Amino acid sequence: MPDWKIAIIKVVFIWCWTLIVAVIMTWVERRGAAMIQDRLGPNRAGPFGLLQPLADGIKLFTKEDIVPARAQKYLFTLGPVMFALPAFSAYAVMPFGDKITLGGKEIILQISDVSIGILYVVALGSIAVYGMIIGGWSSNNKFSILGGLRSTAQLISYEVPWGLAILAAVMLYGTFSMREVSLAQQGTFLGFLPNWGIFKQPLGFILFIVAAYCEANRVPFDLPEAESEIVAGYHTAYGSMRLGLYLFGEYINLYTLSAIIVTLYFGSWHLPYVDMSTFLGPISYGIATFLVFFLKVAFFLWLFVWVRWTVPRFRYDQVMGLGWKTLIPIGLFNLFITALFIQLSI
Amino acid sequence: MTAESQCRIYPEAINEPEPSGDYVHINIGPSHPAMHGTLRIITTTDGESVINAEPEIGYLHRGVEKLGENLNYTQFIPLTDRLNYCSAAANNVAYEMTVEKLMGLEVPEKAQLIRIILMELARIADHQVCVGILGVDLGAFTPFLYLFIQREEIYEIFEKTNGTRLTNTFGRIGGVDTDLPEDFGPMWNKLRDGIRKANDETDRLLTHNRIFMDRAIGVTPFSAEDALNWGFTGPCLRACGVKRDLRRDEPYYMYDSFQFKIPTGENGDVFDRYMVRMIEMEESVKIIDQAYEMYRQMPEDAPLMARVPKIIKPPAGEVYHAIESPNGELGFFIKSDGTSNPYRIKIRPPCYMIYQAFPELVQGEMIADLIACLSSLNIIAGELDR
Amino acid sequence: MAPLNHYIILATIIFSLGVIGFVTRRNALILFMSVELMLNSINLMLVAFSRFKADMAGQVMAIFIYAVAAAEVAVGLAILIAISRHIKEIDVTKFNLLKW
Amino acid sequence: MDLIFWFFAFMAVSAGLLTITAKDPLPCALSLMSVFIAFSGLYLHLHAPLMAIFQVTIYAGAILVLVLFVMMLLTTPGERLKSIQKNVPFRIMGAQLGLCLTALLGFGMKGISDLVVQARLPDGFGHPSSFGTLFFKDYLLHFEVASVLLLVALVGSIYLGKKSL
Amino acid sequence: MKIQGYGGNGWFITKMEQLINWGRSRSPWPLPYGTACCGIELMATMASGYDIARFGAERPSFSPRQADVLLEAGTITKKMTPVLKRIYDQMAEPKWVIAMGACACTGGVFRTYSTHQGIDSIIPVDIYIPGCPPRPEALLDGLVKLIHKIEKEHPLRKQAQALLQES
Amino acid sequence: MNLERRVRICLESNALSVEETAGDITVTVPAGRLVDSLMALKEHPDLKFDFLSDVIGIDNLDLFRKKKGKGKAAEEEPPEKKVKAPPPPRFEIVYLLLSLESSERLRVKIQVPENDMTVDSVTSIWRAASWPEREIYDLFGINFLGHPDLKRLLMWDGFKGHPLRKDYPLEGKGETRRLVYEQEKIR
Repeated sequence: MPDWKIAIIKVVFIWCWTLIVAVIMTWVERRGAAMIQDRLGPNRAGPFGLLQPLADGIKLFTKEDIVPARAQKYLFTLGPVMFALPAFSAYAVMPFGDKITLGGKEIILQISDVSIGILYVVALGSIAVYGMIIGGWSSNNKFSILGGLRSTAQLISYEVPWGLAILAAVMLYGTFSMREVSLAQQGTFLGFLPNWGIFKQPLGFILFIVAAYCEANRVPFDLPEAESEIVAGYHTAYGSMRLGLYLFGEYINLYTLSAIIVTLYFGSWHLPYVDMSTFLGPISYGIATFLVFFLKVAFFLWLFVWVRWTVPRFRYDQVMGLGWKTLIPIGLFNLFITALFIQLSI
Repeated sequence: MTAESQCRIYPEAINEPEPSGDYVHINIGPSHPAMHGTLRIITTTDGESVINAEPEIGYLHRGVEKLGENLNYTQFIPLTDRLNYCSAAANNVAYEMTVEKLMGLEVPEKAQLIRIILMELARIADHQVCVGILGVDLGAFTPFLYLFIQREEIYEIFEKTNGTRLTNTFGRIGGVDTDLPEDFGPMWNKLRDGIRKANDETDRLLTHNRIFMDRAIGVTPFSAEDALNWGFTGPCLRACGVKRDLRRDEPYYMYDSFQFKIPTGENGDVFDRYMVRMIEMEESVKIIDQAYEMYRQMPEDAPLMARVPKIIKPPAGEVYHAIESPNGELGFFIKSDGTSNPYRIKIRPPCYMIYQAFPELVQGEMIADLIACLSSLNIIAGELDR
Repeated sequence: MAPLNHYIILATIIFSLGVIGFVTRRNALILFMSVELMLNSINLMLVAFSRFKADMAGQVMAIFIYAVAAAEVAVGLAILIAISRHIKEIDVTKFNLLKW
Repeated sequence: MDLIFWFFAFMAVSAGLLTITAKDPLPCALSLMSVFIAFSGLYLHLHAPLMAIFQVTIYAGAILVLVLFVMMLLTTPGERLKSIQKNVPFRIMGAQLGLCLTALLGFGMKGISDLVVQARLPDGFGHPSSFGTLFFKDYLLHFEVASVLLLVALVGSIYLGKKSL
Repeated sequence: MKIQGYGGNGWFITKMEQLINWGRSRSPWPLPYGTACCGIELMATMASGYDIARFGAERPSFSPRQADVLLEAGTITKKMTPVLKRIYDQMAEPKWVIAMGACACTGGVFRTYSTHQGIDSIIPVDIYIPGCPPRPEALLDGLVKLIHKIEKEHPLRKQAQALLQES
Repeated sequence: MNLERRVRICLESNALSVEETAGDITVTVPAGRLVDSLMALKEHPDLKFDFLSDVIGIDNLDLFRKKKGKGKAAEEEPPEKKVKAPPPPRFEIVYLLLSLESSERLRVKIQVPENDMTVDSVTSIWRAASWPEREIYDLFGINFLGHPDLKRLLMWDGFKGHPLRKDYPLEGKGETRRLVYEQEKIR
């Protein structure tokens, strides 16, 4: 099989998988919320309400597509697309398993292993904010504008601690490549801990996960769409499938962020203390690594849901204060400690 | 009529005010998640901070007072349910007490105890809604649902007592028409544990939550002098540090024989209002315990109604009576001209006075605080607009 | 691979577009964007030179230009906000407080 | 024919034209973003992936977002800015200036391009590690000066942004 | 323009309609417009005990553009009527209205100068739920009735007829 | 000393009449002396009525009608006296006062004739009077002099009439609102 065919198979597979996970996430979110709140949750569409996302999709697709009279038409269309597109593209550099050997050919379970993988994800994350800004601006609605403003300020501010956390991790691993980062987390640390990023970068992990919640606009940082304050924030004027793209993009974002967390801090596809490649065949090894990776991601996806239905929301200035006054100093401190650690161990 | 000649009829009603100068006007409500359907606040903002917030009320003005002049005294009781619909029983009792005061009726003790028990249950239910909504407006949806589970149990007791869940047209002038249900004891025991558990969960989810504390402590504080000047009553006044509770200061029924504390706050901020409500729920539980103990010692066949004429015709005159409703001083002013219909009924809703201080409360705060402040004040549109 | 000349012409065109925008527009924000266009064309040239000379120094210079651009935007926008607080306008022809 | 180059070049020029002609500042900013993205594509083509990423992260992700933020702060959606100069001669003058400048610069650059020799790329060209080596060895002083510049800009903008100047 | 199906009375369109109706009836996102006492019962219905989410009506959309069902719960006064009308007009097709409570249906006990006597004189109402306020069971019943009503609609046929009339 | 005497001492000649119904005391003061009297009641060391519970408007139109119609006393009055007597003031405004120290309540009443419907606002003493006065302006049509923001409160701006007056029907009279949009001009 030529390389390009393998590449296309990988792209199609990951594309479909991401879509499926995002669809299932909407179900998990609603059933999970119901579970936390002593309710049942949607259970009329299909078994256990599993087809609920499908019903939502059909409904959104067949709903009347309204562009508000005073909205800027083209930008109004561009907004949700700009929001969903970067979320999809970030998957190009995400590993989802180790490499397998098939017919004498080594196949990396990753679409492309570029030398600047992590930076690529960061860059796409910084593009995604445009979807919210454009959506908020073009709907010509004051609540939308407020939502757009909030998202701008919030995302710019939290990119700094996010970047600092990533920087410390990159210093530790000495590479930007997602695959090399994953490979570096094999084995044990200090003899008894798994050699995962979280044990070497606990502070960085906390920074990263806080910033990730902010990047994903999830509670407690869901200010751009704070329901009780600014109705639905930047997507107040959106209905039908445009809204669908926003909601869908959010879940894909969650998946992406969870995958980065797992790659950087939770040992990617490695199981602690066990080297799966020693006793598994090539194909079963590939599947096993994929499953391990996905299970870890699933935990973080569930964490997103869990937190969403537990804590209240921050205020705008508190978010800013937390970002600039707490997280950035911690990030710098973490960077310093990491540098010291690396310097001493060499 | 052609489309062009049709005039615009509601520029004043919903069109957003145009921006002027530096500031942006944001029209919050009446259809807004935090405005409970019927409130409207026209805010002038500079970025996120509120320069001015002017409440516009009357979106639920149903003309209850005018309607009351055309109904007779008994017929008005169901309308009082629909004032503060979160705690209908307290409204019923307040109205009935006013008419009884006008007629000089003495309500039998057992009826008094039943009224106290149901009124305190209504207080708990009201505070549960208020605390829950505060959580929802701050972004925490779950405590609201936990509290509502217990509210359903309270509904159950109401339902067993007089057949309705929410708007329990409860009591008659001169007493109550139905006794407590026979299995009130076990139901109450279960409910008491449930309320304590729900409050515990809320405590853990909100009171000790760092984010909630940041959002609530020091937000929209109000001094005691200002609060008295603006006519604050109830939990909002107590949160400002004034220890005033009509149950203790102008005791009615047997409230002076019960042991209960009156919680007060210090700064009158959102957190104090929240905490006062949380503690009051506990105190209400204690009051119900004591009242039920007294109720059990009453003879089975003790009278529930005083001697009341078939057609209620109070003597001519004016009377005002107020009780401590969950929201504060709920008073009814009745002017009677000696006929079977009241000549004029004026309701003194507690949140009416509180809400008019709203611009002063939120000036200079942020939009998010405005929402938190509004839900902590517990504005019920039904009694606000009447 | 396109020859170096193509890159240079492209960069020149973009630079000129930036100049035209800077000269003809009145909205201060668009002026900023025009400046960004110019800076970017320089960057493109630097990277192209670095590629064709096989010397990384060009890219390093481009990074320094990023720093300059970031500083310029931060200070410039702050000045713009400060001015527009006074005269409520972001039209550069209205910035005439220093005229006598 | 180098399709990639022509594609991105066309995109950059057309978006650049839109940037300086669009009426509203928001379409302006968005077309400027497409210029940035086109440039980042060109950088990738020029074996400078790190530059491409920086282009997107810094220019599109930070600088332009800042501009948009200020735009939202200063203009309300209701009001449209009169941005194109009404004065036609002024615009013609601007266009002439631009054309002359293009020609002048083009000729100047033609001379420079002859000096640059196309060489074989060394190992690790454009790789982050070679970048870092260069940065922290040869250009350390420049780097520090740039960071001081950024710090000054930070302090200055905070000071300027204060309400009471 | 003529629309033909595979055998039967427009087989293809019928199946498509069934699918669309299935989707629409399984996710009727409500716009909870609770103005008075019925609003509290609406909350009770959304809470754990009754759980309106089972029918997919979980995501309350306070923006009219995103909602399918206008759950009008409570009294509508004459001051409020323009607001209600505008909200209805802002909702995207297909849209349904549930009038919850006596006040929304007929004005209820409040036959006074300021109360609007029934919202059906302003906006079309699909389901009336009597009661003052109706019990949550009644609201759930109304919702189920609405779902059955949605399932019997002919969304494509309506469009086709409109197209035929145009051409 | 009981409340009635203390109030009489405090208000002196301003107290036109003091009534008691069901244990509550109502004191009537002349409309022109309202602010002074309320100030005196608030400041007086024996009374300290420092809390305003509510302000209530009453329309007595029906009361006179009934007296005229069926009251025997009205019929027996000599006709010439009936003509000469000025019409009794149609409106009453009642201020509910409360003393926080002693928890005593007092009602202060003023009478407002139909031909001169202007009353001094008490918002300078208690801010709490702000909305109740607006409401009385809205529902009865009584003007308050010195109120900072006197406009309709419960009814909408274009509403005609004052619903709580007794000659206003319970339902009817020009309050229907037309619900059509203006043909909006977009750009």
